[in-house]
Parts: sequence; structure tokens; C-alpha cells
Amino acid sequence: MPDLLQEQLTWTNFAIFFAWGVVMLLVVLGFVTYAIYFERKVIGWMQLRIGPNRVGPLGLLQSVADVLKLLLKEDTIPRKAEKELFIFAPVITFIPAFVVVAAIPFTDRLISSNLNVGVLFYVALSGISTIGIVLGGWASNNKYALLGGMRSAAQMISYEIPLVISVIGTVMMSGSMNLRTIAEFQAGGFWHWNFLPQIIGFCVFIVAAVSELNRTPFDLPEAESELVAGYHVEYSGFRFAFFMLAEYVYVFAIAGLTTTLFLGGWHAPFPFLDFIPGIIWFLLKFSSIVFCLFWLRATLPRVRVDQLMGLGWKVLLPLSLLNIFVTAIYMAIAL
Amino acid sequence: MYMNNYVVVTIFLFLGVILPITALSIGKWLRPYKPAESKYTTYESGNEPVGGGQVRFNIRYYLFALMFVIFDVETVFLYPWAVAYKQLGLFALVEMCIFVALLLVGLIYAWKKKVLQWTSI
Amino acid sequence: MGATATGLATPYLTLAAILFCIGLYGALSKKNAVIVLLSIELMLNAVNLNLVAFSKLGIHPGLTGQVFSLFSITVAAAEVAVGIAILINLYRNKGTTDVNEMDSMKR
Amino acid sequence: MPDNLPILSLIAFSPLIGVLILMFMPKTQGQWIKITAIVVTLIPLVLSAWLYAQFNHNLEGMQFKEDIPWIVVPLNKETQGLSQLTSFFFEFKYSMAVDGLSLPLVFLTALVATMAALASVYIKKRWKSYFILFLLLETGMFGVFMAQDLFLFFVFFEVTLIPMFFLIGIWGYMDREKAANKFLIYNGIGSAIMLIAFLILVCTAGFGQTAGDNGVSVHYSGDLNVITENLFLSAESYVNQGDLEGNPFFLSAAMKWSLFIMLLVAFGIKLPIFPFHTWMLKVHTEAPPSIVMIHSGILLKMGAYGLIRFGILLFPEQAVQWASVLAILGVINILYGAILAFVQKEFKLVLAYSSISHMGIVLLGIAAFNTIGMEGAIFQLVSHGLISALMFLLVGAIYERTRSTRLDEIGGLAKSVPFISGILLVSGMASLGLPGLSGFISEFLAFLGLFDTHKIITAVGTLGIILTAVYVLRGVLGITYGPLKEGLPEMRDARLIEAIPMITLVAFIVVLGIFPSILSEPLHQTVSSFDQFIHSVTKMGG
Amino acid sequence: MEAIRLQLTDIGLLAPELTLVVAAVVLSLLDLLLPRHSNRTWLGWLSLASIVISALFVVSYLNPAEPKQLLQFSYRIDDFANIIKLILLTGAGLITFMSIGSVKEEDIPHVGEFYYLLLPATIGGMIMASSGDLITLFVGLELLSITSYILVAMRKKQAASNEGAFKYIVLGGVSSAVILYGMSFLYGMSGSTVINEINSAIGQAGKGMLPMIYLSFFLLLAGFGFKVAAAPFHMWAPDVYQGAPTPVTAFLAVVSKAAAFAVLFRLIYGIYAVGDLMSQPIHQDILTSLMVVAAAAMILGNFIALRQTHMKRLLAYSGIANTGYLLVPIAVQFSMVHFSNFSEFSFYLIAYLFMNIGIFAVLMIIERSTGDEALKGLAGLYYRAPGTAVATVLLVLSLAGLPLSGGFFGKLYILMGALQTQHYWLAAVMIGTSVVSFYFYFGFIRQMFMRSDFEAQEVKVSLPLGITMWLCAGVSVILGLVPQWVLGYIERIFSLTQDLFMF
Repeated sequence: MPDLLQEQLTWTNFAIFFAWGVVMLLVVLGFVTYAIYFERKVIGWMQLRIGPNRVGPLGLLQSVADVLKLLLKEDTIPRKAEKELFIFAPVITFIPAFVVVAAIPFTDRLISSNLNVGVLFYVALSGISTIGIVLGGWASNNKYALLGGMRSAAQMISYEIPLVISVIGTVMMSGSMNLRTIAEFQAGGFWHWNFLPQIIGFCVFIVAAVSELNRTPFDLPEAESELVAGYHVEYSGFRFAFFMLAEYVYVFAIAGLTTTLFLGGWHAPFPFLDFIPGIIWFLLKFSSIVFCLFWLRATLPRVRVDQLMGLGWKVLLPLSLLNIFVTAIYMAIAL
Repeated sequence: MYMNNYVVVTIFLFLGVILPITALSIGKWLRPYKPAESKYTTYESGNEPVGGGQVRFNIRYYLFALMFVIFDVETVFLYPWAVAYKQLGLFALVEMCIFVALLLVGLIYAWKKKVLQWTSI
Repeated sequence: MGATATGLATPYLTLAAILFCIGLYGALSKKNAVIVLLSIELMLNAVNLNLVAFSKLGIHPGLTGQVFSLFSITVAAAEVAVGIAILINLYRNKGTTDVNEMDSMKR
Repeated sequence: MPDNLPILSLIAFSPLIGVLILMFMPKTQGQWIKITAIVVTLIPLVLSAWLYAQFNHNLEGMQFKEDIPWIVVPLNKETQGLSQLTSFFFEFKYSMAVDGLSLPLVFLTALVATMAALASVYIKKRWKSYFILFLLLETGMFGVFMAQDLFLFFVFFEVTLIPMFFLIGIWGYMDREKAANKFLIYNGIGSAIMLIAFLILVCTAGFGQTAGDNGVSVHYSGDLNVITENLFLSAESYVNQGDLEGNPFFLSAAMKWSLFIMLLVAFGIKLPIFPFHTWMLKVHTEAPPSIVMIHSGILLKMGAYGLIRFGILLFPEQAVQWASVLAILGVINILYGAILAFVQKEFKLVLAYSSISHMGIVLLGIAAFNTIGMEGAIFQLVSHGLISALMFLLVGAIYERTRSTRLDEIGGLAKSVPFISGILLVSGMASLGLPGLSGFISEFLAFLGLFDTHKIITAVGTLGIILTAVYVLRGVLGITYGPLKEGLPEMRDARLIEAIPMITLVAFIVVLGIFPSILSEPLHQTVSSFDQFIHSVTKMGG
Repeated sequence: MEAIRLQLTDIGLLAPELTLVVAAVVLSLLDLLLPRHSNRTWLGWLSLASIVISALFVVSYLNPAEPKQLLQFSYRIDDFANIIKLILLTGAGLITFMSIGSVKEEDIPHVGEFYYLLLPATIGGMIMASSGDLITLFVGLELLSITSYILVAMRKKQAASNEGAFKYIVLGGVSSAVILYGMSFLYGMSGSTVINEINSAIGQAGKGMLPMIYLSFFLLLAGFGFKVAAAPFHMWAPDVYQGAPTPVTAFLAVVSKAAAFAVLFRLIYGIYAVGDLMSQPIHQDILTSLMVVAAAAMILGNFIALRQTHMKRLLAYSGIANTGYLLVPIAVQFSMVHFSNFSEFSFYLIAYLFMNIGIFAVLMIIERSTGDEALKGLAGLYYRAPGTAVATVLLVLSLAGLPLSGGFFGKLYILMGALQTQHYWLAAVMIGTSVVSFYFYFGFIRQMFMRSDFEAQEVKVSLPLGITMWLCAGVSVILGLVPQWVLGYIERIFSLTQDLFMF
């Protein structure tokens, strides 16, 4: 793939790129399907339940069934809603979630694109999803939805800043915003991985990322107990599915990003394990992060909204700024 | 060809658009359509909706939006600096310290002025 | 086409000019204060487009234009933040964001 | 007294001593404030009398010269490196001097100021600020007549403007604010035009160079001598010879004409010349009597002085070509003033229009462009200064007693206030030019001078004399003779403090009428030198 | 290309600005950490102290052997910058001083913020004065503008203040955009943002560039014309002046205007009025359009001021008129017989600074005693507070341009410049409008001396206000009596080639 990217663009190349895109789409969709299944299973185990087990062997087709159900469900748009915006909102939420996947390198060779501004690309696009959420909340013309949308927007912009700033440490270390370069920089054993020198940044990033995903313990926008369902209270059928889809695609993206930025990407934890292909390592790290996210959901209670905002601005932001200093001084000494 | 990267991105974007369109079209073709007046009312926990849907919300949202705008834009300056930090040397650190210190002053200002305090909805 | 003066940037410059004019018109004629502020942002963005077009496609390409646009983005953000803050205050005091009603100081 | 004593500065700034003293006097000591002020005005009076005596009648040009650099600004660092140029600067000098033209006016100023200070008994409120402003005004007037630098002249000219604004606006009669405004705007326009003309002069003719030890030093200067010299340089000797049109320091004929007209208008407003006179009527009716004494007695003369000093002497060619225009303007002034004075019901307005009429005579004298005419003009300045001061003093005295100056409301004062009525009669006679009084000499000389050059105009102008007699007699006799008008309160005759200035002024009027040589002798040499100068420049015969 | 880097030694050269930066930061932190109800007056004193220190730094950099520059011309420490900085700092210092203890809590709820927001605004002005690069210039300009917007809106509870601030920010934002748009063309034509590089690039440009040069010039003229409140770009000034708290109004009228003028001066001369461009017809057009703007400002400002009854609005229009006067030395090109443009400009700026701050101090005194900003508030002042009235007279005379005042000599000197270059019509407009201005300036005197208002309360003059007022009045008179002290100094140290043009 990197070689193809270097070449002159021909129709053949274009076709390959397109095919790659379709493959990625399918992979992502597949991931979402089984991530949901996996989540339900994980939470089930943790709560000493079985989890889905009816549809298909071990309940493996449960999610597929759910999707089909949503597809067949009647889809109503409230009369008072702003129709066009109401239709657009889930689409706007979904598109950036998928496009950011293009920036993530799976291994040295297995990349979709090799953008020099990878980090920025991710950050910039993921911000657009917020607009979709606010739009959805507003277009529903419903009090719950509006408040949910606003809340989610406030939360997302609040955590966006620590997220963005915490990444700066890794950018400084590798001197590039290219995700592939950042991953390459971490070659040679886990002590070279960014999460060690960047431990503050790593923690901030993880917390902020969970919040960005609107997942427990930060799932306030869709807090059932307060706002019924938050911004998608009026959504049903496949429109609702796209909100959900976007959320899980982001899980995919964030897990990939974390792996690349902090966990050494496709590199083995010890040099002698290099014989195992990079993709395996990547998937291992990736899966463990996904698992952790589900684990958090099963374990932690939801925080209060003022705690949420306070955490973002008063703890994470100063910490992430501190991280820059620490990194800079560390590098100045190391150099 | 660096352009190729953006061709890929465009392809992803295209796919991202195509998927909802196809999915929703297929859904439209498959799903039932049985309209009833009550289905189209705004949901309000089962009651008749009271007042308009676009209620006035807390002024805090604006304040957070403002804070976001300021800090987000300031990071624009942090990124180029971070990329080039290795080549810039120690003095750049001092400069960035000043910059970040000023940002922190802004944060403290907001903090002390109770902008970060969330009240009610 | 004026290609000598503008290099290859002419289409971008034209777009920027159109955006700028729309912004100017909006800023001077719209009733809603928020739209007025948005129009100003539009003007500033037209300028950014201009700068970036010049820096990439102008007759003297170079990085400076992009740096300049970074600064202008920042400044625009600060400006609109202050603008919104003042507008909120005004709304609290007067209960309106209609620009036409801001005439308390006319004699 | 020693030779190098800065006598002119002493005269000009001695009133400021009074200002300083008054500032530290308590407001409540009204009587003492008045006395201090009057005493202070005596200092310049005495000094100028001494100056008058010391003046050398046989010398042409300026005497008692004082010359100190005042504002000297070096122009730009760059020029100092240039070859042959040692320095480049512009300067305004503190430069004072008197000649036969200004000397009588200086004395007149001192005299009228003292008289007006005595006449300030009619001021009823806020003596302290009144006298401070009064003394400031006096300094300004002295400065105007002495200044030899355009900038300095302008500064003093404006210094008279501001105190006058206050004096009219605060202590005037009912409509004082309007009068003050009108005064300000008209004179503001006048001085603006003057300023622009002056500055053009400074920027062109004021540019000079002096050779030093190691190069030339160039400068812009406001010095009247430098400007006069440069203005009459032949075209070849200009700085930066070569293309004359492109030379920024060369004044083309058109430029000279416009400068002349600008100065004519600027000083014409002050004089006042016919279409620019309306402001002065308002001031004459609304200002307090002592201030009108100053205004009519001296301030109007500043216009004439400026016209002669700058308008005529800097642009003689233009002036001579416009001699008939000036003469016609003069005649218009005389007739217009006289006719309107004739129909006025308000005695102050009668006097105001008579001032316009009399100032016309000054213009006539100037327009003659010969020694006699010019002498007549200067004579008229002094004589009218004395007479109108006296007249307005009397107006003040009468108003004090009758609360009115309308001709139809007062009459028959001769019986109740014989002294005042007598003086009024004398001043009336002087005003209409009765031989033996000062008015006669000046009118006679002016007409005589003009007769040489413009016979018809002179003839028309003399009509004005007859009209003058008519309106003065109508006014004066209406007030003094006839039965005492009803409704007039009890009156007492002049107090001592009123009588002193009246008698002094009358005395001067009579003396000047009988011994005109007191005035003409110091005048003569200067005026004839002016005449020669004008003729030499314009190549007029004679 | 050699790497552009700020060296540690350069920090020393930035000392005046850095002093203020540090002060602003420290003051804001102090203000935050102090208990809510403690007295904040001493913050004002601290702010004043920092301004003084900064001014001392500037003084020590005056008249350098050769102008210093940082980061390849983007920041210049030359005498042009130093003199303007001194003017700005004096203005800011006087305004801070006069507001100490006289700013009312109910008027400006955040006194501390008022004090430390003046500092960044001043820094913005100083950066503008020093900048040799469009980016630096723009950043300085916006630092000044944005802070000014906040300062104008300081009276949070008053609708008028908010309204003024909103108008200011909208029109200010538009003008910033217009300036930027003009700058973008300059950049496009030259590929550089450094002033002298732009100059040489557009000087050598062919005919094809001409429309863009014109376009950029007019955009910049409109934008900066707005910032300096020159007609026809003045509409914001009266409303903003009226809405803003009085010290802020003084700041806008003096410091912010001076800074914008400094930029205009350097930009016009640096880009359009030197080098190869001088030989082209465009040069004459540029000067003519500047003159037209100057004349328009003088005429509009003075004539509309005639109808004003509100003091701040009147002063706003008077400020517009003064903008016109200040534009004259910029518009008349230096030539063989006349190259004292900068000293004319800076002298009048200095005179303008003192007389305006003085008159605003008077305004504050009146405001505090009568609570009214109308011209009527002055009625009978002479009988209530003779001293204040006399000082006011001195200031008004200077504003009106009557002799022996700084205002007079400043105008005279500018006038001489216009006459030396033979722009007679401009001189005529200038002097004619000055006469018109007599009427409304003397309106102050008429109110104070010729009207009486017996019910009016006693006037209490707080010490800082009184000192400021008398200081300004005194300086105005001294500037008129011995202008050569200031003028001579400026002419001695300022050099066109070294300090204005960057060769």
C-alpha cells in the first residue's frame, strides 16, 4: 500500500484504493456488529449473566438480527421536527467517524493513507460529529433531545481540548504528525512505547477519549434516567442505527488511535517477539483497549454533569498542559 | 504522489456518504408505512407536549463554547511548535512556556470567575 | 484573466472576493446580531482563502501566507468570542438581538 | 535710563505684572483691585510717554529694536550631513520695534487703556477676573503694534481675541453672548485668513540663507525684515535659481495678488470694511462701555495698522494698482456709515456706524499713496481712537444714569448733567471735524492726499463730512438739548473718577487739534520713507 | 536561508513590551486571588508603575546608533517606534493615573480588570508602532482592538455601553477584515509580509499589478481610516465614545488612535510612498486620496460637532476633525523643501494627547459632580470651581488651536508643511474648519462662564483628576510657548532614512 501511494495515480490504482475502501468499510461494519455482541457478552460475564445466546451459535448472529430489525422498523419523523436537518443529522454524525479510519496505520505496510497531518486529520474530523449530534437534538424539536444535544456538545468540546493537547506530547517525541511515523518511532520494545514517558498524556488521553465516545461513565447525553434518551430520543429505525453505528465506529477509531499513539502500534513488546507479524500485535493491543472500554462500562457509575465538566476543565486540561512541559523538559534533558 | 493520500480519503468520504444513502433507501423500501396521528407527536414521556420544543437553555453552554473556541485555536500554535521542537532547541521551550503560561492564566481566570462551575441543566 | 498578476490563483481569488462581498453585505445589512457576527467571520475566512491561494498558487509562492492565515484564524476566534460575550450581555440588558433596535444613542 | 533697556517689552508686559498681583488678591477686596489695576495701567502709560519723547524723529525705519530668537526648530537630522549645508532650521523671533507708524498707536493704546480702566466703574461684578482679562488685553494690543515677526504679530493679535470674548460675553448687556460669538467667528475667520497668508509668506519669502564659516545655513523665518527683503529680490537672485516657476520659494504675480487680497480681507474684517462690518455693530451695542472704548479706540486700529504694515508695505505693486478700489471702498464706508448712522434710534448704533464712516477716511488716506494721505490716515487713527473712546465713555456715563441710550427715550440732559453734556458736545464737534479739534486735521489731510490722485472719489467722499455733521448733531443735540424727557430718574453729574478720563481725553483732542506737529513730527520721516519705498518699487512717478 | 530565531539578547530589546506583559499577568492573577471586597485601587498604582518602568526602558532605547530589528524586520526598535511608544505610554499612564480612585464601582464593576486590560491594549499599540511586518502589525492591531472592545463593554449593566461595544466590535471586525483583505493582496503581489520587501516588489511590478496595488491601498485606507476614525469611516466613533466609560473613551480617543496612526504612517510611507513607486502616477493618486479623506474628516467632524450637546459625542466629532489634521502630514509627501512630516505628525499627536486627556479629566470631574455628560453639565462651572474652569479654558483654547498652546503650534506646523508642498486647498480646508471649530469649543467657555446653574452641586475634584487636568493644561501651554523643546528633540533624533524606511 505505501508503494501504491507513491505511484502515479492510474485507473488501476484507483480501483485498488476503492476496493481497499470497501474492504475497510466492511471490516468496520463487521467490527461494529461483533463489538456490540462482545460488549453484551463481556458485561454479561461480569454481571454473572450469559448474554446473548439465542440467535445463531453462541448468539453470534444477535447483532445481525438487531440490525435487520432496525432496518424493518417503521421510521417516523415527528411533525414538528425540522425535516431536512432531522434526516441529515445521523448522516453527518456517521461520515467523519468512518473517514477518520483512513488515517490509522495497522502495520507498516497495511495503511489506508499516509497523511503527514494524521493527528490533526483525526482531531479535525472527529469534531464534526458534534455538529451532527447538536443538529439532531435541535432538529427533533423536543426538549429532551435539545438538552441532550447541547449537553453532548458541551461535553465533547470540553474533552476535545485535553484530548488534543495530550496528543502533543507524542507529536513532540516523534517530531511528526504522521501517525505512521509516530508508530515507527516506538519500535524496539515496550519501554520505547509512548505510554511510559507520556504517562500523564496517556491517562488524560484515555479519559478524554472515553468521554469523547460518550460512553460510561461519561454517557450523559443519552442518560436514560434524566433525559430519556438524549439527542436521539425522537429517532427510530435505521436513523437511530446510524447514531449507534457512529458511536461504535468511533470505538474502533479511538482504539486504533490509542494503539498507534501510545502503545507502539504494530511493534512487539520485546524485540525477540518480532517474528510474530505486526498485525497480530496491533490487533491484540486494539482488542485489549476495546475490552477495557467495555469493562469500564460494566464497572463504573455515571458521573454527575458538574463533575463531568469540572473534571475536563479543572483536571484534565491543566494536566495535559503540564504534560507538554514535562515532555519538553524530559526531551531537553535527553537530547 | 502525495495527492494519492487524499484520493483515498475522498474514497472513504464517498463510501461514508454512500452507506447511509443506500441503507436508508433500502430501509425505506423494506419498512412498513402505517401512519397514525399520534405517532407524529413530539415525545414527552407520554404526555401532551407542553410549550415549544426549542426551550431556552443555560447560558453556560455559550461560555463553554467560548472557552472551547479560545483553547482550541491556541492549540493551532502548539502543533507546529511540537513538530519542530526537536530542531528548535531550548529557547523555543522558553517561548512556549510563556505561551502556555498565558493560556494557564486564562484558565485560572475562567476558573476564578466561576465560568467552569456548572449550574443546573 | 489577469494571470500575470495573480498566477494560477484567480479562481480562488474570485471565490474569496465573492465570499468577502457576501460577508460585507451581511455584516452591514442583516438584522440579527448573530448573523452579523457570522458575516464578519465569513469575511475573515475569505481573506484566509486569499492568503492560502496566494501562498500556494500565487506568483511568489511561500509559506508566509499560510502562517498569516493561522494568525488570522486565531484572531478571528478571539474576536468572535468577545463579540458573542458582548452580545450575550446586550441580550440580557435589552432582551433583543435585533441590530435595528440598537439606536438608544441617536439623538 | 540705560540704552539697552528693553523698553518695548517693559511696556508690553507691564500689565502682566498687574495680572500676577491681581491673581493673588482676594476676590472680596473690590476697591483695592480697582485701584491696583488702574495703577498698573499707569506704568505703560508713563513708559510710552517716555518712549514718545525718546523717539528719534529723523531716523527712518525701526527703533528700539529687541531681537531674541524664540522658536528655533532644527529641521531634520538628514540635512546636517549634506554638503555645504551647516544647518537647516526655521525660526520665529521675539522681535519688537517701533517706527513712526506704530509709536503713536502705542501711546494711544496706553492712554485709552488707562482711561478705560478708570471708566471701569461701570462694571458691577467680578472685578478681579475683569481686570485680569483687561490687562491681558492691553498686553496683546501693545504687542500687535510692536511685533516685527509675523508669528509674534499673529500671537498678539489672537491674544487680544480671547480676553475680548470673555469681556464681551460676561460683562456685556443683554445680548452679550451672541455678540461675543459674532465677534469670535468674524475675527476668527479674519485671523485664519491672515494666518494662512502669513504662513505662505513664511514658506516662500521667509526662506533665506546665510553663509557661515563652513557652509550655508538655510532657514525659514517669520522675520518681517527677511520677508521684505526676499519679496523684493530680483528674480535672478533667488535661492535655487533656474526654473523660476518650479522654484518653491518664488511668489508668482498671481500668488502675490491672492496674498494681498487675503490680507486685505483679513484686516478689512477688523477695520471694518463695508461688507464685513456687521459683527462690530453688535459688539458696540452689547459690550460694556469701558470695553467698547478699547474696542473702538484701539482694536479697530489694529486692522488699519495691519493693512498698512503688511498689506501695503509687502505688496505695494498690487496695492497701488488697487488704489482706486481702496478709495472706493473707503467712500462706500464713509457714506454707508454716515447714512445708516443718520437713521439709527439707538445712540450706540449711531456711534458704531460713525466708526465705520470714520474708518472709511482711513482707507481714503491709505488709497492716496502719498505722504499727506498716509499721514492723514494715521492721524485719523489716533484722533478717532481718542474721540470714540471719549464718546463711549460718555455713553457709559449716560446709560449709568438713564438706563437707556435710545435717542427717543432720553433728552434734555444738559439741564440735569451739564458737565457730561458739555463734554458730549465737545466730542461731537471733534467727531464731525470742527477745526481746532483733532478730527479736522485728519479728515483734511486724508482728503487732501486723495485729491491728488482720485479727484472724483474725493469729491464724493466729502459728502460724507456733511452727513457726519448732520448725524452727530442730531444725536448729540437730541440728547443734550430740549426738554428733559419724562420717565428719566434723578441724576447727578459726573463723579471725579468719571471726570478725569473725560477731561484727559478732551485735552488730548484739543491739543492734537491745535498742535498737530506733536503727532506729525515723529510720523513724517517714517511715512515719507514708506512713500519713497512704494514709489521705488512700483516705479511710479514722483 | 538563515534560521529566523529570537535570541536571548533580543529579549532585552523587547523589555518595554515584556514589562507590560508581566505586569498584566501579575495584576490579573492578583486581582483573581484577592478577596472579593478588598480595595483594588492599588492595582491601579501597580499598573501605573509598570507603565512608568516600560516608558523608562523606551527612553533608554531612544536614538540608537542604528535601528535594531528582530526576526528579519518583523519587529523594529527605531526612533519612529520609540517616539510613538512614548506617546502611547504617556497616554496610557495619564489615563490610568486619572482613573485611580475616580472610577466608580457601580460604573465599572470590575475595577481590577479595567486596570489590567489597559496594559494589553497599550502593548498592542506598541507592537503596532514597532512592527515592520504585516503579521506582527496585524497581531498588534487586534490585541489593541479586541481589548478595546472589552473595555468599551465594561459597564456591563448599561445598555448604552453594550450597544456601543457591539457597534464597535461589528464595525471593528469589518474593518479588520478589510485591512486583512488588503494585506492579502500585498502579500500576493510580493510573496512577503515584510514592509520593505513589499515595497520593492510592487515597485518593480509591471502594469498588470496596478489594479491590485490600487485595490490593496484603498482597502487598507478604508480599514485604517476606520481605526483612526477618519471620515467617511467615522460612524462608530460617537456612539462608542458615548457608550464607553469616560477613561476608556479617553483611551480610545488618544492611545488607540495614536497607534493606528503610527501604523498608517509607516504603512503608507513604507509601502506606497517610497522607492520605485514614487515615479508612477499611482503615487500621486494615493496622496490625493489621503488628502481627500483628511479634508472630509476635518469638514465632517467640525460641522457635525456644531450640533452636538452631549460632551462625549462632541469630543468624538472633535476627534474626527483632529484625525483629519493628523492625516495631513501623512498625505503631503516629503520633498526637497519639506521633510519634517514625522515631526509635524508627532508634535501634533503629543499636543492632541495632552489636550484630549485633559479635557476628558474635566469631563470626569463634571460627570462625578452632576452625573450628566451633557454639555449643560458645565454650566456655571466658573462660579462653582474657578480653578477647574480656568484649566478647562486652557485646554479648550489648545483644542481650538489658539495661540500659545500646543494645539495651535501643532496645527501651524502641519499647515506649514502643507503650504511648503503647495497644497493650498488642503491648508484652506484645514484652517477654515478650525475657525468653525471655534464655535463649539467656545461653547464650553460659554457654558462655564456665561451660563449659571444655581442648583448645581459643589464640584469636588479628586486629587488625581485635578493633577491630571492641570498637568495636561500646563503641558499644552508649554508646548505652545516653547515647542522647540519637543520639536527640536524629535528633529534631532529622527531620521527619515534610518527610522522610517527600512533599507
